[in-house]
Amino acid sequence: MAVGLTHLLVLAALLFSIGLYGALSRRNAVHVLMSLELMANAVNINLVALSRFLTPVSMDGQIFAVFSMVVSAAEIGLGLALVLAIYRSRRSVELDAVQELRG
Amino acid sequence: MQFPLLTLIVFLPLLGAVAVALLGDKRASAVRMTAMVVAVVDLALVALLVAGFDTSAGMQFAEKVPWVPQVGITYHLSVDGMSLSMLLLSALLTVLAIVASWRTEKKPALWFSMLLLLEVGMNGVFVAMDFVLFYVFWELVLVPMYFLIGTWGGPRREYAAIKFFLYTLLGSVFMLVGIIALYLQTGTFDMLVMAEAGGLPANFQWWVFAAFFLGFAVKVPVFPLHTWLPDAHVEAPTAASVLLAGILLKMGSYGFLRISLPILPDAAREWSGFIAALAAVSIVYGAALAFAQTDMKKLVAYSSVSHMGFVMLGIASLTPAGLNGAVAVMFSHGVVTGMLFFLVGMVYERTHTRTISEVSGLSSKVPVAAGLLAFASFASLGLPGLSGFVGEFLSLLGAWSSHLWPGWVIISAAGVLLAAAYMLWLVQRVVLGTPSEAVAPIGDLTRTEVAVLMPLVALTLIVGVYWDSLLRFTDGPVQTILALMGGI
Amino acid sequence: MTELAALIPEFLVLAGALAALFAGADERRLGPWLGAGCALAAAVAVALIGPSGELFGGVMELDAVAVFGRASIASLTALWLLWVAGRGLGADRSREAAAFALLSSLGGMLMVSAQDIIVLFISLELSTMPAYVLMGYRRTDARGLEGALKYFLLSMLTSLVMLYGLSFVYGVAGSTSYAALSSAPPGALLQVSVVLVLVGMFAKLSATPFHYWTPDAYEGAQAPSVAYVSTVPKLAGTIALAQLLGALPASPDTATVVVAAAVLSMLVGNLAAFPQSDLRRLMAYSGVAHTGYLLLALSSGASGGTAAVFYALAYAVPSMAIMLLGAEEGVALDDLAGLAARRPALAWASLVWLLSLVGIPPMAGFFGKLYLFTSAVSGGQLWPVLVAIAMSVVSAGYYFRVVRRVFFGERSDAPVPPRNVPAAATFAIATLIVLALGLFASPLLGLLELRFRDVAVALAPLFG
Amino acid sequence: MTYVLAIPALPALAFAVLAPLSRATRNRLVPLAVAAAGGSLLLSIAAFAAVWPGGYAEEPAYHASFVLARIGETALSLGFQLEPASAVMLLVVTVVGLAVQVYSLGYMHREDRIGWYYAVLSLFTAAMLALVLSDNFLGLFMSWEIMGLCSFLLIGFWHEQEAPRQASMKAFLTTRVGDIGFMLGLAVMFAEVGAFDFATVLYAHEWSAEAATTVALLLLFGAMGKSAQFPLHVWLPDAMAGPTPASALIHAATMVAAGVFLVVRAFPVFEASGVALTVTLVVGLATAILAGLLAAVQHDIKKVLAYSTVSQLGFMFIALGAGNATAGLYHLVTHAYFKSLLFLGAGVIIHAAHTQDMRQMGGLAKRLPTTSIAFGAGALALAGIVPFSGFWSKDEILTVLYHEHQYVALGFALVAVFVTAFYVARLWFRVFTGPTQQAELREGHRSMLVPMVALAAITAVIGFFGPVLGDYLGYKIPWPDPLLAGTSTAVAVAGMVLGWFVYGRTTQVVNTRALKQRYANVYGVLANKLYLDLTYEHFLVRPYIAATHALGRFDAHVVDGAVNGAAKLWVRMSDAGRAFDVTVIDGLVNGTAAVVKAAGARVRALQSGRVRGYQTLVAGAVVLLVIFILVKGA
Amino acid sequence: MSETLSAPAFYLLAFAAVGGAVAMMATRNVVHAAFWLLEVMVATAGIYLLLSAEFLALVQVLVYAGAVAVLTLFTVMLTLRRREDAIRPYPPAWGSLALAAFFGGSLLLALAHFRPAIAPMPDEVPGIETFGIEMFTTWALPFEIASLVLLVALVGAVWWTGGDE
Repeated sequence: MAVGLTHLLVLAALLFSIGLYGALSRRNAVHVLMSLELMANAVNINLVALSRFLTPVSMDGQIFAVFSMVVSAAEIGLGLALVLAIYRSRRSVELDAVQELRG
Repeated sequence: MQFPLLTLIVFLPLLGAVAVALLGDKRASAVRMTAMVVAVVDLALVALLVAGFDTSAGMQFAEKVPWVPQVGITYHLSVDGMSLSMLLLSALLTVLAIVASWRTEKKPALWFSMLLLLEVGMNGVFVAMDFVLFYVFWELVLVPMYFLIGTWGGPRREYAAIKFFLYTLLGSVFMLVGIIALYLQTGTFDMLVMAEAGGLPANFQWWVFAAFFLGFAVKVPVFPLHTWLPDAHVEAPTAASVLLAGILLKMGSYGFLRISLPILPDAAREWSGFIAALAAVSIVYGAALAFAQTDMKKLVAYSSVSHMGFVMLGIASLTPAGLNGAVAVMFSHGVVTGMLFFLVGMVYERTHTRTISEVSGLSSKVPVAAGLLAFASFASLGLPGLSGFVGEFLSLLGAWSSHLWPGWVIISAAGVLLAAAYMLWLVQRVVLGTPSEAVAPIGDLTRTEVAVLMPLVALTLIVGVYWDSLLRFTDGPVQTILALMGGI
Repeated sequence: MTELAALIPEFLVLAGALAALFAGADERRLGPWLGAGCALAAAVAVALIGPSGELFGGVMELDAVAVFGRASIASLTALWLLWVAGRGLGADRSREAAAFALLSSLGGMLMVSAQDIIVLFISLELSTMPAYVLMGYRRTDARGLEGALKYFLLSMLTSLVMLYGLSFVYGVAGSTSYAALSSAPPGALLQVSVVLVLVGMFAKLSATPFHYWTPDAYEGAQAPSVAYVSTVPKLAGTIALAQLLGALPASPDTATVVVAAAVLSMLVGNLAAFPQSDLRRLMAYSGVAHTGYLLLALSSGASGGTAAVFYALAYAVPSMAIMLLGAEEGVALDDLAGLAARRPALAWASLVWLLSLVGIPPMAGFFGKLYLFTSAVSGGQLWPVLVAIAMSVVSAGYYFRVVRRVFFGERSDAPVPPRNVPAAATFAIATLIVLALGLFASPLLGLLELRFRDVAVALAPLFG
Repeated sequence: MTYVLAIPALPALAFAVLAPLSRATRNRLVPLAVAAAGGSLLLSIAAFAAVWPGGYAEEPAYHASFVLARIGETALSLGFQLEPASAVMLLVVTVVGLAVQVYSLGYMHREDRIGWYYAVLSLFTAAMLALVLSDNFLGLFMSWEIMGLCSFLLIGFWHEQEAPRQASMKAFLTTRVGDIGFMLGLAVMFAEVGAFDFATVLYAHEWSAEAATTVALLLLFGAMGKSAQFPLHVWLPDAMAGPTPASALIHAATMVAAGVFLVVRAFPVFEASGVALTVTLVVGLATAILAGLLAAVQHDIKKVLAYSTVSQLGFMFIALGAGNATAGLYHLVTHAYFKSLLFLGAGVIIHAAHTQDMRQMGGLAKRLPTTSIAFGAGALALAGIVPFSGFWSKDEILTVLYHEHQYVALGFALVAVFVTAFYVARLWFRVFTGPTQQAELREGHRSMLVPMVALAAITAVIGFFGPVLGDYLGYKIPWPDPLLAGTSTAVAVAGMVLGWFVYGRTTQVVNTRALKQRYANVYGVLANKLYLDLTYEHFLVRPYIAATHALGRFDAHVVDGAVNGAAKLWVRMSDAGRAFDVTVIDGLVNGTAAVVKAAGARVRALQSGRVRGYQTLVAGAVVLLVIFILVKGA
Repeated sequence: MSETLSAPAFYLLAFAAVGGAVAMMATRNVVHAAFWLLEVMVATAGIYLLLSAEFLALVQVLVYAGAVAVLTLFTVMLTLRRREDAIRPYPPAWGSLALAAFFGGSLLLALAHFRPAIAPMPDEVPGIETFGIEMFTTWALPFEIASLVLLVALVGAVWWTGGDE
């Protein structure tokens, strides 16, 4: 069987799901961020693959992927800063330690 | 375009309310005078309206300008005789309420501005002929009443105020659904246009009627939606009670007459049996509960439930006599119950109790107060020659000659007896007998207080003796409603 | 060049943000002042420039709704900045806050004009990211940071879900432009991806069951931040969602999802708001509830979109004002006790806002609900409307808990903040807007080209 | 003839002046009321003369009406008409009214509130006059109710005491029970005819038997309340708690007769029904006999007279039921004079003896000569002894029964005659003969004696004018049939002899106490007023009061409780709403995920605060949505 | 250019990516996880190359493998007080696993019905020039917006990590 679009989409889905699993299950905030990053990566594979097979000329997907990368990089940067700030106030990056607000 | 008299009548109190609020508590006497002048001028304008009113014509003094044309909302004010009688009552009772609460010491500016704001809503409801406008005024009434009860009321005022608010809000939001449904069906918010057009599908009418029924029945109030009323009345200050019983309750029955009947005639016919049943139950239930009360104000409050039952009975009859009777009870109840609340308030101010068993022998100690209380009681129990009889009698007449099950009419007629029972019981305990401890040191009514009551006494007598003085205004609209319903 | 001219308002806002960021010392609050000025100028510019067609090859279009959205976003931001200029943000510098708010607004303004999913996504991020910072603006406060983290994590998670959905939308439609969406071939994948996209939007609007961050984040944040974050991004998000839903191919299943979220939001928001004693938390749940109303409108077609847009504004203004009131007087409900005695004018203004939120005429909220319910009923959503109506009575219950404290509560030890003209002006303007939106809605609706009449379908089948 | 309107207007005016000023002026304005009553009398005589010689006429001699209200095409009007029946009633009312007013000058002169007393008396007179003049049922009803008010006010005149207060309320409420019937009768009438005026209702309308029966029975019910017919008579004996002159006017002569007058007015409807007449007859008979028996066991002189009134009203109903309105009206007229006379006499006696208990009286004839003569005339009239007025009218009733072949009824009526004579004798002998029990006994004041003498004169002679009156009313009243008259007189005499035998002889032959003991059951029933009051008390009043209280609790706990319960439920729901996040969704998702630590145990209400939990919830929702879409799309 | 990819290359890269991701989840040490993420990123860059997206591959390496990974590692280091903090005992998160599996499964189900219209690759593969032209004409505006996003992230990060006043 020739490798085509579907293979890539399945790959992306796998990566996204693994990332999702990590985002849901990790307790270390940084680890969660990395999992989210994995998800973003999966989406980018999706975009590039779709671009490659569906709109090879206009390259919309690639463009989209670039923006996606920029955004997730920015998000991660901001997120890491937030984690650092939290670490400074709480001396922990454990998510389960952060549950003062509720109700 | 003619002189916008109705706009002036409706919004003059708003100006007054703002002016009063701006004057502030420190200038109490100026506040009172302003409020008074505004209310009196408003009453004078209504009198002008009455004078210029042509009882042989229908809707008059119409003002109609587009408001939100995209949705077909218009600023449409107009009066017919039915509106006019209610408008007169509203303007009059506001003046009296202001006079009666002349010496309010707690936050006078707020008090008087709320009274005037209330008048805006009350006046507006009775002259608005556009649904959205109607709803605006309808809800506008809630806010000042909430504050009147919540700020100046008795010990449980906050509870009573919010109960009043939520109860009536619950009713009115369902009314809003009805309004929306009607709008979507007819493409207009204009009540008169809607009524003229007619022809709504029966099933649709039924549901919309149900929605409006909830809105209006809470306000009337009809059993079993009445439980806000005693709480509100007991906690409310006198003037608020007077306006609550005198005008606010009428808004509900007015809604039935102005909206439910002409716009939803088929549903009205279908529902009339149910309404008559509730009316009969309200009459007997209200009377029974009035009898069980130990608090004068609660007694009067429950008597309102009973009396408003006659209004609903008259409405359910869908006959000329019944509808005229309904309006007559509305008017008379406003006057008479107003009087009763004023008197109970005046007695309370002196004796500091409203417990019936603690007040007795007023007649030998304060003959004027006692005499007026007895007078009001007899008017309330429907003595012929006084206004209370007119409407109740016509309601019964209409109900009997209608399609309604006679049993409801007979039960309602029994209400006349029960009314006599609780009112006489009140008279017997409070007015008659030997003065009790609480009554011993008190003095009789002041001239101002008598002046407050005199217009009401006069109206009670005039309407009671010469029915046509009221019915000439109501008959035209009633005939119009019935004609719109396709005749009976 | 003409294309760029159409974006003058956006540039003004950006200029404001940069100016605020680099404005000198914080004492005179030059930053917020500059920002407010720029935002106001932007709003005026939006109105002057008016609608225009497609821009930049069709990635944007300034239609009437976009014009309305941009103008109201800019105005609301200006209003908020006016207050910040007056009162500041306590110990924190207001420069960055002003810049963040302006950047977020800029994102919002772009988002409402987007006609392309890339622009939508990226401007959505632009509008959201500053909001995280505003939530955790007090950077040494553990609670604020906790709220921000919750906001951040949930927002990012849902953003990625949305992005994933968008990637498939692009794949199915073969293009990123809205125009291509409506003609995308139907299929399970499209349906799924649309739902994934909706998840992202729902989370931004804090619709149940994606609202979990909202109460915690709001409670952790400073009241002025909440005042901004709970209103402007929500207004922008609503309009953007309206635009997006308008572009998506009609699908009953999509509508079902939106209605389900709407009903859940109304229920959970209103019920959970009731027992709250912290104004921020109360307003958070109330915001969830209002999102429910908005979604209800959005689920019912084109007229619903307009109604939702109107309602979003009618919600945002009083909501912002109340949170700013909380910023001045304290965020515990009991802090508001006796406000009527201390600051009567403010108390009465707050009554106007609260009544508007309850939906009592003649305030804007009532007319918002009227239009909203009308369009929803005409769209066939009768039962959700009944839920909405029942819930709006419930909402009266908790809003009146505030009213009760303001007017009937007693509190003697409360400090009265010094007179402050900009803050007072903010409240006055908010009050006037709430009243004017209600009483003089006509021009606005005209602007939105509301066509209630066209969608006023006969209800008879519903009851038949 | 507009002056007819002045007949009720004069006393009404007196009321309008006196009522507000009564307290300030005490008794200074009282002459005004008397003058008004006098004026009414003069005008009534003029009106009576104006209709002379009476007889049947198509149109009333005077008719005036004004529109009260217009309802669409229907006009409700109030009006006054003068024709023979009303003219006769005018005379009755004004004569007795003036007599009572003059008498009251003496009787009530010590009262502080005499002004108020006169005001109410005047209002009553006005209402009664308006009632007899009314040209329609609505006006009649309105005056009727106002009389009820006056009755209430006068019975409760001494309201500082408990008994009058209670009695006044009882009177008003009991008559109002009847009024419900009246009102419903009016409603049915309106539904049937669409009008209330006599001309239309009685003569222009073709009554079907059913409709006529309904209306007639309802009106009869009203009449029974007002005229104290069995079983609604219970209020009248209690009403004796009011001032005696007021009792004379209201509870003997006029108001209680209004029920009879109503039936007379509505007679064509009764005739159209037939059934209603029979009912009327039965009611009349029952009342006449039972009330007579009750009168025979009372010790309170006023109560004897009260039951006597009830009994006599029963006689009137018998006449009506037998189908002869004129006979009823005739007895009404004679009864009004002699019974008011008896009451006025009783007033003097009570003043003199300072008690109402006959057992403490005796030998008053010697001390109160004028009173005893006048009272004697009244008593003989009541007993039906020639030539006093009661004889003639009662005889007329018996004649009617005879002619109508109502022999059973005739038999019962004769029993009633016997009983009447017996208690009259009992009263007389107890009070006027035997040893004097009080030291100081003084004849009444002149203002009290003059009206009594006048009434006694009328009582003595009026019977001879029966045929003339009949002609005036348009109906032939024949001279008594010797046989029937003889029989009835014999029965009456027998009754009186029995009374003398038991009570009259100085040496007690019959031991009444032993009799009471021997027939304890019968006596008990009678002494307890047939247990009616107790029955009403136990089966109507108390259950009602209990019901109202129960309803009060019901309202407070159940109806309101339902609402409060809903509110509580709502609070719970709001808690649940907060818990919803965790319990429902969280629980659901956790059930699927089965991993979050101690999920079940940590079902605290509210948001958990755990961001991982939130993320799981969000992811769960996403999964659910996706599955939903896939299932729907598939 | 064919419509299929080189299978061996793809499977190798895919294995590297998925394996790296699994390993990232399996490790209990957060530092190791960061390195595994780096590995996935690089593998992804390879996939991009396979998909003729050279520019993206470049960006991927620069941004992710370079900047982000380093940033992440720094944060990890900064937030570890002790070496042992890096290692967490992870109980098996079956719930999360099930959710993720459901999600992935549903998506695969949806993908199964996806029948895209595959466009033929032009003979001349659009290169970085085309990309650049597209980016700075059609997508100029989003590009500017993206720069603002970065600005926000920058200022925000500075705000949060800055000052201890």
